[in-house]
Amino acid sequence: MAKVTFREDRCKGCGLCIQVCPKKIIRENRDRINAKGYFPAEVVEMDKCIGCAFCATICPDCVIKVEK
Amino acid sequence: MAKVTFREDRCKGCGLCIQVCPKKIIRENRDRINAKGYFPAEVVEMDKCIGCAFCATICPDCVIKVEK
Amino acid sequence: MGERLLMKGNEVIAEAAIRAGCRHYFGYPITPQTEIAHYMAKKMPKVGGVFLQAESEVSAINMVYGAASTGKRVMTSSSSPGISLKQEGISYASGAQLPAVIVNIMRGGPGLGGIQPSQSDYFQATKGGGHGDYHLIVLAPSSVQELYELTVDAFNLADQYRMVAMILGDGVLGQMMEVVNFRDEEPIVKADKSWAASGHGMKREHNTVTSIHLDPAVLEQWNIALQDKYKTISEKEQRFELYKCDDAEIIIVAYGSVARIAKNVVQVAREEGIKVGLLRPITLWPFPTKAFEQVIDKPNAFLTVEMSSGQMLEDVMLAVKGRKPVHFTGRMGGMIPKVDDIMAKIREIRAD
Amino acid sequence: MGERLLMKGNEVIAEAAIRAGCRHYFGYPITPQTEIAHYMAKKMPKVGGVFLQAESEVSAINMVYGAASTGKRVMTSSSSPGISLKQEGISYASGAQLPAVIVNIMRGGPGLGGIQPSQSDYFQATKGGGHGDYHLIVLAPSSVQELYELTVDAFNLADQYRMVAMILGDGVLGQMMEVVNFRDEEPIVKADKSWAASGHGMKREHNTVTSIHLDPAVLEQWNIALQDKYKTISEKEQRFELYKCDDAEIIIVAYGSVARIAKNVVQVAREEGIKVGLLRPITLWPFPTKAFEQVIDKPNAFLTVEMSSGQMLEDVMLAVKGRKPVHFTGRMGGMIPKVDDIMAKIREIRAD
Amino acid sequence: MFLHEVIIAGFGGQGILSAGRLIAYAGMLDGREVSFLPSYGPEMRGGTANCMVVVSDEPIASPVLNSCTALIVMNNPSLEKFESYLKKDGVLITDSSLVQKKPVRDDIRSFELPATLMATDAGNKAFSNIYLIGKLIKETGIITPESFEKALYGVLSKSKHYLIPQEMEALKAGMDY
Amino acid sequence: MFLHEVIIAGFGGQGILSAGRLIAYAGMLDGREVSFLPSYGPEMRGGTANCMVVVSDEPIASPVLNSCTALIVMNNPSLEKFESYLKKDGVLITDSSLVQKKPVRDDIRSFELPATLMATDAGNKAFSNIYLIGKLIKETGIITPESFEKALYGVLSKSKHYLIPQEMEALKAGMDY
Amino acid sequence: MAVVFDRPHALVDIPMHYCPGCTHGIAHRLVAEALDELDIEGRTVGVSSVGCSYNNYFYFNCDMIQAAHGRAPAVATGVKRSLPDNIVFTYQGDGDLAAIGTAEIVHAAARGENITVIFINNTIYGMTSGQMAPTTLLNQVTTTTPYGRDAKEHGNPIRVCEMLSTLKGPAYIERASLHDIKNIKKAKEAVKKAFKVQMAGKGFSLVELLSTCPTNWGLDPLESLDRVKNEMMEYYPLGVFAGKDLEV
Amino acid sequence: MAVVFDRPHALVDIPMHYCPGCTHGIAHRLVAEALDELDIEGRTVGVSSVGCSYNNYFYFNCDMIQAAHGRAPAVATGVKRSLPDNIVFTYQGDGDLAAIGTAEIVHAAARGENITVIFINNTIYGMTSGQMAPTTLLNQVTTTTPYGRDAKEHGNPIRVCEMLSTLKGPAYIERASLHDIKNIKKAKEAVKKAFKVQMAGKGFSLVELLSTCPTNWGLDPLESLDRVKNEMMEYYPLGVFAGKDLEV
Ligand SMILES: Cc1ncc(C[n+]2csc(CCOP(=O)(O)OP(=O)(O)O)c2C)c(N)n1
Ligand SMILES: Cc1ncc(C[n+]2csc(CCOP(=O)(O)OP(=O)(O)O)c2C)c(N)n1
Ligand code: SF4
Ligand code: SF4
Ligand code: SF4
Ligand code: SF4
Repeated sequence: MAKVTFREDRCKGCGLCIQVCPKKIIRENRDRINAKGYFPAEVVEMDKCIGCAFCATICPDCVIKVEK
Repeated sequence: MAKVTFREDRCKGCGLCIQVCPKKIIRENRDRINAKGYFPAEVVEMDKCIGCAFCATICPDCVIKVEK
Repeated sequence: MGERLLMKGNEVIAEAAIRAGCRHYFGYPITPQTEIAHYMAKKMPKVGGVFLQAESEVSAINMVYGAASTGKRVMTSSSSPGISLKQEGISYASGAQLPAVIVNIMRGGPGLGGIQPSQSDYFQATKGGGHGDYHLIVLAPSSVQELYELTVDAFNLADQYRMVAMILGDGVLGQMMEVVNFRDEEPIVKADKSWAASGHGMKREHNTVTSIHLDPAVLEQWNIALQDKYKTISEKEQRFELYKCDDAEIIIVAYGSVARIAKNVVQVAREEGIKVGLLRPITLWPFPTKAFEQVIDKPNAFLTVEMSSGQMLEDVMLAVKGRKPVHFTGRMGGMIPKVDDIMAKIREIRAD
Repeated sequence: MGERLLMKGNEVIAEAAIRAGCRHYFGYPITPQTEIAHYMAKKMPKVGGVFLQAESEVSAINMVYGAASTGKRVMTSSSSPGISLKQEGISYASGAQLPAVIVNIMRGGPGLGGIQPSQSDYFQATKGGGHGDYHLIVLAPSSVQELYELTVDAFNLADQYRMVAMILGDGVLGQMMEVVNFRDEEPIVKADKSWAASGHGMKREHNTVTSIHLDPAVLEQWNIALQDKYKTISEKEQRFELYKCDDAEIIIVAYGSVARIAKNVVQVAREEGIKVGLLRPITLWPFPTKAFEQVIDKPNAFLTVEMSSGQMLEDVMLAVKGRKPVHFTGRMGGMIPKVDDIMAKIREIRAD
Repeated sequence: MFLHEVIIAGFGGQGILSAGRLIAYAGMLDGREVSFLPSYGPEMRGGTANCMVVVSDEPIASPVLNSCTALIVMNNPSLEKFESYLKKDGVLITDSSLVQKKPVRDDIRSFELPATLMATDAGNKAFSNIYLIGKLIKETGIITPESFEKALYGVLSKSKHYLIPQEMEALKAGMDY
Repeated sequence: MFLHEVIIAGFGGQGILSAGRLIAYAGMLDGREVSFLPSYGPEMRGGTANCMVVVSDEPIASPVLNSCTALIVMNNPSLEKFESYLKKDGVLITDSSLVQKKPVRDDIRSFELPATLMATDAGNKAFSNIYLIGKLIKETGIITPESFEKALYGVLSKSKHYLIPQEMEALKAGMDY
Repeated sequence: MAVVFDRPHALVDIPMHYCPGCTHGIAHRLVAEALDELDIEGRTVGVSSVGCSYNNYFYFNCDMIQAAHGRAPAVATGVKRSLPDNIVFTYQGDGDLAAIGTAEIVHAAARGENITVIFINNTIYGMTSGQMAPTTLLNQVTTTTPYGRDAKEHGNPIRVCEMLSTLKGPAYIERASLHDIKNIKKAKEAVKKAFKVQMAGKGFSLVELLSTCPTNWGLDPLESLDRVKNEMMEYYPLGVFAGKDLEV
Repeated sequence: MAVVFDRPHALVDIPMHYCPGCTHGIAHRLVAEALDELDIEGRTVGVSSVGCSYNNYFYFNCDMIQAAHGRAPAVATGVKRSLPDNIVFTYQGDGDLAAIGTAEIVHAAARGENITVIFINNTIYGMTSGQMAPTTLLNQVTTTTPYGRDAKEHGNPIRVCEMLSTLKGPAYIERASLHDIKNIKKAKEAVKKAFKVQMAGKGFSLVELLSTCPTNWGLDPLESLDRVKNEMMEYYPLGVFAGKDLEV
């Protein structure tokens, strides 16, 4: 069981986390625009998360916290 | 038969020509001080000169002309 | 009549330089004038000219020194910190009497400061930021159209007097777009360049471009020649605009983009019934003392407005010579004076 | 009393710095002030200090910036062209409010110019050769003894006001030898350095030394704070010497080594029955306007004498404010004014 | 007197500056005096950006505005910063997909338009600024749609001309909103 | 009033500056006010060099001399340049091994000394300046030989002290010439 | 549940101003992680340069100094000579370090100045809107090479690590990349090693990080990472250029 | 009798100001001989730098420009870009070129600027009275290293040829020496080749000449030549560093 937390207001929607996630469980949330004007990333199937922290490793903006 | 001509007033008495001359026919003239305040170099036995131009090659001040 | 285009101030400078026959530009990027380089990078290859991005401002000014030594029309541009780095080179070019055009699109300082418009390099430009007794011709445009015309003039003056001419603008002027009317042909001064180092072809004595004269008596003569030249220029090349000064009780002195705001103030004030005029120096060096002589009798006071702490103020005081009170208001660090603030100052002066 | 030594001006500067607690010197060689570096190179290792020859003046001033950021007393020295290269760095240090001491032993310019004494960097030093609205405290010694005392003061003033203090000398002062009396102990001001970047040891918020404030409103506030500081200094730190001004019909204004010659002139003139006095600015910035207020009533005229084309002249005119005529005589390019020439000028003024 | 002083403000990357430039260009084509002044932030993306446009019948004294007749805002901070600039009866247009804040003044004419969402829905988020210009044209008449179209042709490089019909669609949608 | 204003001039490398420095140092040891001002040429060797020394009972206004009471010259150009500086009855000392020119003035006291040749003969060309100082002391009394000797000890590094007796020999030879 | 990844303490908890997907952010985190893991935040003084990272003094929690364009190594020298027991690093872009700052970096390296340099190579000037850098690849289009960089006209790109490693001063020089997880992890080790080299008093250390500038490259963040891998790494090979066998 | 040796035409017939035995004079003659032999005096523009040779514009008979300290390569770039068909050279000391002028020489080299650089390495600052240069050897005593140059304190001497030859720009780089007849002859060939490389449009060429400074070394002229041979050549090996196989 692992958990990732996104600080949505810090996200710039760059999509890097989405691409590196081995489980492909992150996606761009097209329904919302955060205060910075970006579509933030969000996790869709948290239970599939393996806590590899790839997303956090590549996120340039320290948006993501990973727990396991 | 070779000939070297020294422009004495240009000589700074550095002694480089004296040292490189294979015939050892150049010496410092201790009797005279030129206008720049140096003891100029002079050739003592011109007839021994072989025109190798070593003196002229090393002279930093273009004092020496060589003819052959 | 020539073309009528909506262009950015910075691009107009570049275009004007090319029209003035400048085919050599050396520069290093810095906000807010990068568009000059971008424009040159695109255009120069098309007109057979050279655009070269130097490794630094120091290198850029020395490339200018080299190109100017060959007699070519050459330009560099930068903004405040970059201009500071060029001071040694500017002093060299001035010492060697080389014609060149330097553009400073000023931003807020000191140090890295900010990138918003400012006029705080006035002293540096007019008094000499480098070492030694020298001057630059300093031109201060206040519209995009004038950026164009004065840039062309700068090349002519530089050639004519064998010296560095500087266009002193600010971020507002560099970044704003206005309509510019280009002439079909530029009035280009052909100056003698027989002094240039461009290869003598075994046909003349070798030329030397230098700023060093180790014998102080010789260096003094050289300096005296420079000072004589400066005197001539000061007599012949002062430029200024007088706007509604004839009946003005208060004359605002302002240059560059601040003069634009001052024009607004003149309108607003006159609507309020206060007779305000504007004396706008176009040459900052030579400083237009003649303008002051023309208007000195009428006004009760002068008001210098700057985007700096009061630098031109000193020249205004030197020109006014104590004959009338000289006031000051200004903003710093990239802030632009507001019409209301200037109006408040005017009311304060009148209340005195 | 301390030691009494016959020393060269340049060496005295170095010795004074060390006595003032300076343990960091960064510089690049240039005539006529190389002896400062030579002295530092010898002495610093012996007092546990750092002498580092930088790769250029640009690097030197930025090393100074780094060392000053840590709160250390630090110095660099150069001569005119080298000082021009430091202008960006000086503007940065001024913007970041860093204390540091810079020595300029001026030589003839512009450009590579010559190596003989000059005062033609007056504008650069006092008006700001770099970009932005800033000032340096500029001290102008006129004897070897004063080189010593003012160098110590420069470190104190720099620390006290968190700004750059400059010793503005010339080749005569740097090269000449005179007897200097050293104090046993220096009056060292202990300034707050809690702003320094020296490692927070996890005990406080992290400190930042910077000159950039991209928000113009913030940068303006920063500039206003600088201007306020400058105002305080201008009120509190003006220094000058008045020599036989009480009864003088003509007051010579001169600084540095020229003031020495002017003292000769005062003697010679008085022997001839002409009452001449000397107003010697010791601080060039802040310019000692108070001195002028003290003496303004008596003299018929002021005579500014400089080894430049008339730079301090402008400050003298600004101080005199048109109340009395201000004359000028000077030499340039490494030439030193002669007693006779100054006397001739004085006779000319009287004849007017 | 024909005098429009417009401020457009938002984040960098939202097309703030190109909107202003297009209006100025179109104004020139309409034969008017124009000026355009961008305020340039240091950041390439995401920083604040704004510009000032004047379109007038008279020569323009200063391009720097201390007040304006119309204001377009594309983020919250810009509304806060510039609302007070609006003259009485001035026109405020906000991109309501990004601006949650409401104007505090009631002496202005205020319009909301979810421009970014409209543009995203239509397939090109980059055109959000055009919707807002459409609304501006509608409410102020500062330029004509025809001159705007010409301005697009004048400003855009050839390779982008194929997009112009889409942009004109966006303009119309903005005008009609 | 005790006031000596001395100019020493010649080529760089002839010990012009060290001569001046030694006189100033000795003057200080005699309890007088002193100043020493070198003019430094750009060249390390062979360029012109001169210095100005003042030894006085009063504080010295300026170290820069426009005239002098004594002049030592070690090459032709220096004679030409500085002869006019000499005050009436001033002392001129020339190194006649190097200076062929003669002074044009007749209101001065002129002395010639083949110092460079004397020094070369004695084995150390570098001491030529000392001979000339000897003569200066003799003719003007600017300093005492004793203080000059002390000055040598004060100025020279320890490793050079062994030369001092030779230098004092040279001084005497100069005084006695 | 244990935290396996969170922002390092040495990175101040505020948003950064970089463009979406810009790897400056990753580089910052790596430096901050090194400061955390080596427990040196309290005695570190960082020197920011002029480039997009001009204000990273807001982001790093250690004491910071903002240096003039290109002069960070000189500033760092002044700091290190004043505080020899502190840890001093510079953070510089390729315009800053390899153009205007050439003399400063070469001489800091030649002196073997005991500082650490983090060198961000994104083959472009980011902050001033995409001009050619000394590192710009041949044919790359920038605002000042609108027709592509041409060797004859603009010269070939400079390889900083290769050039500096001809000097005797540098103790450790490595080039790493930030374009994927594996390389980010390697880059992290390199950054950490550079600091350790300094802590051990071995002298000058520099880590070049191949980075992106999506904005000025005109690519999206993902394409940008691909460009690093496919275009940059060929001309800028990764590896250790000085101090291969250095153990710290 | 035929003249077998006389001063070249390109060297103005006036005395030079250098100290007795200083090899600046030899270097000047070699340059002038190259101009003569390649018959390019009339189309050459030389750039003097700041050092003892500051005023060699008096000595060279071609058109000359005096450049600011260290900036000769930038000045030469400005000249060459203005007059691409002319021949342009700089003449620079080791303080000028390798200290203050580091950025300018590196970037002129990196650009492959089609100019020729004559680089006088005498391991010291001559003109300003003997301070340490970047090329000063370890343990060498100078006025700014009174206790000898120390690697830890002052860094190791920089080898310019080695450093520049890591760049792609330089077409030809050679180090020669002026300490004896054989080497002077080799140096002459190197200087000539450098100009030929430029004439052929091949790009940047540089010849480093190991030289003496008897005055500031505190040695007599003969001892000075010995020092070049015995001390300098070990650290500064002679040879071709770029363009070994280049035929011109
Ligand atoms: C003296 C000076 N010159 C130029 C500039 C303008 N300037 C700011 S950042 C920059 C280049 C930054 O590029 P780089 O170092 O590659 O960093 P990046 O922005 O790509 O991270 C320049 C030229 C300046 N601030 N100061
Ligand atoms: C900007 C600047 N800094 C310093 C100097 C002083 N300076 C003149 S020559 C020189 C060094 C010369 O050394 P080098 O280049 O090795 O030439 P050399 O004299 O040995 O031939 C220096 C530092 C100067 N003229 N300008
Ligand atoms: S990598 Fe970070 S900034 Fe980018 S989309 Fe993912 S969470 Fe957002
Ligand atoms: S080499 Fe030349 S200068 Fe030296 S002694 Fe011989 S002739 Fe004279
Ligand atoms: S401009 Fe480039 S380097 Fe700068 S923040 Fe944006 S992506 Fe990063
Ligand atoms: S000081 Fe040195 S380099 Fe200069 S001329 Fe004399 S010997 Fe030659």
